[in-house]
Amino acid sequence: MGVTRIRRGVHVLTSTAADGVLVRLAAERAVRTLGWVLAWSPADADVLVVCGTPEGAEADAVERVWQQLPGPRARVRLDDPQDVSDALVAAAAALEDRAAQEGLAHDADMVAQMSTQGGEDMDHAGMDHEDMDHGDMDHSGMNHDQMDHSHMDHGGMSTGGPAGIPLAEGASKDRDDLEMDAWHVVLGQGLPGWPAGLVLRVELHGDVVTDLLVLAEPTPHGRRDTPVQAALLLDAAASVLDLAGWSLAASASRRARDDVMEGRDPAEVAPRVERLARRMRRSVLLRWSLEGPRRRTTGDAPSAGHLVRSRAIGLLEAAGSMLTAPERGAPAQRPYDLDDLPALAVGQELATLRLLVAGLALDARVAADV
Amino acid sequence: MTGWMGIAVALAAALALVCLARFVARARGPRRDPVTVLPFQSGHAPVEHAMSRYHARWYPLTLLFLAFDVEMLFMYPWAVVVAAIGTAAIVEMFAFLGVLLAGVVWAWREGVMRWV
Amino acid sequence: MTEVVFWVAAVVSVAAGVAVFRTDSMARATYALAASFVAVGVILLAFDLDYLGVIVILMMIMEMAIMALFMIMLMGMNPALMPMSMVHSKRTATAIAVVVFLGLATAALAIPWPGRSGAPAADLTRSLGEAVMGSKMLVMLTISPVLFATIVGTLVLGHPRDRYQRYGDDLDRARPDDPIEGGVGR
Amino acid sequence: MSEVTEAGPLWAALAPVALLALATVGAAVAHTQAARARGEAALSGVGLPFVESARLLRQRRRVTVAADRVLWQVAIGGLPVVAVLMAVVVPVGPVVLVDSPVGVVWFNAMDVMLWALWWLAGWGPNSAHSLMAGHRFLGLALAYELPLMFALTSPAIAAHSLRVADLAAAQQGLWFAVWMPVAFLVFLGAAVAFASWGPFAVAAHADLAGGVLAETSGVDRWLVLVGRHLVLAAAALMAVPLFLGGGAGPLLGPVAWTVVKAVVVLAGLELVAGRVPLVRPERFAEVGWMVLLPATVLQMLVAAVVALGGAS
Repeated sequence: MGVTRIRRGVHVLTSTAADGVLVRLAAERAVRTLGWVLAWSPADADVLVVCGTPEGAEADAVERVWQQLPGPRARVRLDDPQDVSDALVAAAAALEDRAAQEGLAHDADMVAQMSTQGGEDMDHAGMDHEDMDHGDMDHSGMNHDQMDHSHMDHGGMSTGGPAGIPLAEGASKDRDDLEMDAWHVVLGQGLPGWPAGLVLRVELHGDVVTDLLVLAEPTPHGRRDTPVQAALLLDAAASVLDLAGWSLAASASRRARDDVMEGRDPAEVAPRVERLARRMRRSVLLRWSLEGPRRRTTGDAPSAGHLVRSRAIGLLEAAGSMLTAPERGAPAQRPYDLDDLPALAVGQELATLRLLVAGLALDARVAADV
Repeated sequence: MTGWMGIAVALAAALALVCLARFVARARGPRRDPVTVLPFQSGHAPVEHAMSRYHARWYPLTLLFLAFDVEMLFMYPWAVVVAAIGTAAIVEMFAFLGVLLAGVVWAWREGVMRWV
Repeated sequence: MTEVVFWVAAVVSVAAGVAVFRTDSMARATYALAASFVAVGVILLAFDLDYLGVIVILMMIMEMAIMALFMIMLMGMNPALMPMSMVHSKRTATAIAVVVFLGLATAALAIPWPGRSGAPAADLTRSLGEAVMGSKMLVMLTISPVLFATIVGTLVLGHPRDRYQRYGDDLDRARPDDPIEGGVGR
Repeated sequence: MSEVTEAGPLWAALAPVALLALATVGAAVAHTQAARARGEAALSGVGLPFVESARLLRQRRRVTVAADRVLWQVAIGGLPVVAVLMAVVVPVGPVVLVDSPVGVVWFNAMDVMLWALWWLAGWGPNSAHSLMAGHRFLGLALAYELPLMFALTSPAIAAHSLRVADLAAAQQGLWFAVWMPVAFLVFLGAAVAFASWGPFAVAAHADLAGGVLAETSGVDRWLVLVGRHLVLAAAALMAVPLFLGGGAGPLLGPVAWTVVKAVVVLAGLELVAGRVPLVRPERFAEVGWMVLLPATVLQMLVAAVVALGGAS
């Protein structure tokens, strides 16, 4: 396929639907072998790879992420891990196609005109936004009094700020008795290390989480067969390591994951995984960075940082033991669950929430363990 | 003043380089004007504008910093003369710093270096 | 050359100072003020006051970066996206400003300033250090308790969690009760 | 006092290009490390800075709704400019662009400029992720800045001067890095921090979707990334006269030695990326104030006592 002529260093953003996790693994492997890079946000991306088939609100969100790529840009949708390499090569070629890129740039300008007209035509833009958000919420099965609350926020839109987006408004008194604005961030696809299908709406005071709302829960899709499950656990461990800033260890975990998916002999991969787990256990800096300076004693309440670290090490250990002794099945234990997130993350920094979510390893969740 | 001429020239040259990069990008890129987008919220419309009364959780630390930082005014000139003046200079400056460090330790006990 | 730099920096300084009051954004107001101070620092550099000029730039950028934070946090309105007025009690302020300006300008022009007698020291930073350690020692000795008092005073007023909240009324908790753990323990 | 000559304005005009060349070496080192971690061949990352530059220079710029475009652009263009200004006081062998009697303080003032620039880069886009990242940088800056100032002061005490060339000259025989290890390490750590790089990359990290880079594309992004490598290069260059004996060394000339030492330090700074986890500001604050600050004060005491011994 003419590997020598393919551009190097293309940045790829992945967006994964519920059924697309395995395709994502294949895509990330292809990205790595092409010498390409995974992007951290749409601004960073040349190519958007949509893995699986997003539906409803998720499809709208993919569309909006796509419109946020600066261009030259290309989008591919993948259902089958087999097609990945060819599709990526085609995308790289599309980046060079001047006429097509000109059209896409024109599209982006049209979209920009529509979405920023709010200043003059506020009600209309406001309605649009509300409709779209509403769509998300219908799909989410979240609880209703909080939906009312978010309605009220949107109700404020007519008095809102520029471009029809409301201004943040005063929170009730915070834990330090000050009264500042509370604001909201939606966390979902396109973020690095984010599980497929999960959408959270976070209320923040500064960067401290004060409330958490699950807008969409992922449907379990992981697979119980051991090599794939082990790869998914390695993938989750890599996400935690990336978010914790230890990117070389994350790369090692991803390479082990890709080797497993390529069908490399598990006995060869397992020692590498175990070595990585050992390095993590021993890293004083990782412990300090995630857990703080104190050694925990048995009476302590579970702290978010401690759970994240033990979970990340647990993910690697579980992957290692699945590779060495596949017959024993998945020993992975989840020390906390999606339902525990509010209790763990409220009052902590947003970064802690990101780590907690990555540690859930939701992409590896199989239907039976819900 | 003469010595600072070099700074002015380097500043101008650096600015020129930044402009050159912009010029190259304009010449090579697909479009000259930037594309306007909504801020990235994972494909959702932003709930609010991000520019808001941001609650920085470490504001007590800024107070400690501002007070301590004034001492640097004295520190640099002192550094130049300490060897010439001798023991007295060392004793005086470290007594000065000692008082401030006592303030820092007190602040630590009050939890000023923690996020509130 | 010095004159050119002076006038350019002076104009920038005043223009940036005006900009502070003409903008609708706390961030812009703060950094306009920072730019104004940087221009003042450049003027000092033009007068061969190397240390003073550089330290003014250093301190003012630092302080403005922190001031921006408080402007954004504590002003009771959106810090950037709504029209706002950066002036208060206009009439009194104008009166004071005009009187002070006229007073200073008159003094500057009317006083028969003496000519320079003798040359400045070769290394001004060194003579500043010698002054601080010698004849102006008292200043330094007073400033250290003042700064200590500033630390204690501002934190008593501004810090929301004192040690009693952290360790309980009898200070007998083994570990402080902090919302987010720190890096050194206790 | 040591003899350095001030290079003319023509050299000052070339300074940004020279620093850019040094920064390119640094970026190549960082890219090579990342590429090898991904499993690519050794040295495959050498060309990546150019590939990445070409990519970003033909990418379209992007602005967000209701962004503060003026301050955003100040931050983006300011990063490379401040990096250059940081480096102008550093003597390269016997020549220096600006032979300022307060060069150390000037360097300090420029590193403080980065407070403003990283914060503004977060403020400008009106985007949640970048705003949080900008604030987080300031939170970290409060913890590293005072130890950095003391680390800069220690060599000045030993050299009885704030002139950078005097600092280099004062290390005949024994480098300051050897007997001021605390100051040296704090300086390197602070350099990584004010470039928002490696374990201190709080302004541009994955956990906030790239932080201040979350909304930046095209030439804007290029300037920020280049600015960051330029800052690292300027800091590495400064480390040479501050702690590593300036141009002193056998065989090669002083210019070559300065460059060699700077490249080694720069490579070290670049290679720290990804090797250790992110140090979060809420953890680091107490370390900066309760560990590094007293440690650098003691370091300064040592420097003062030794300087006094040498003078009498």
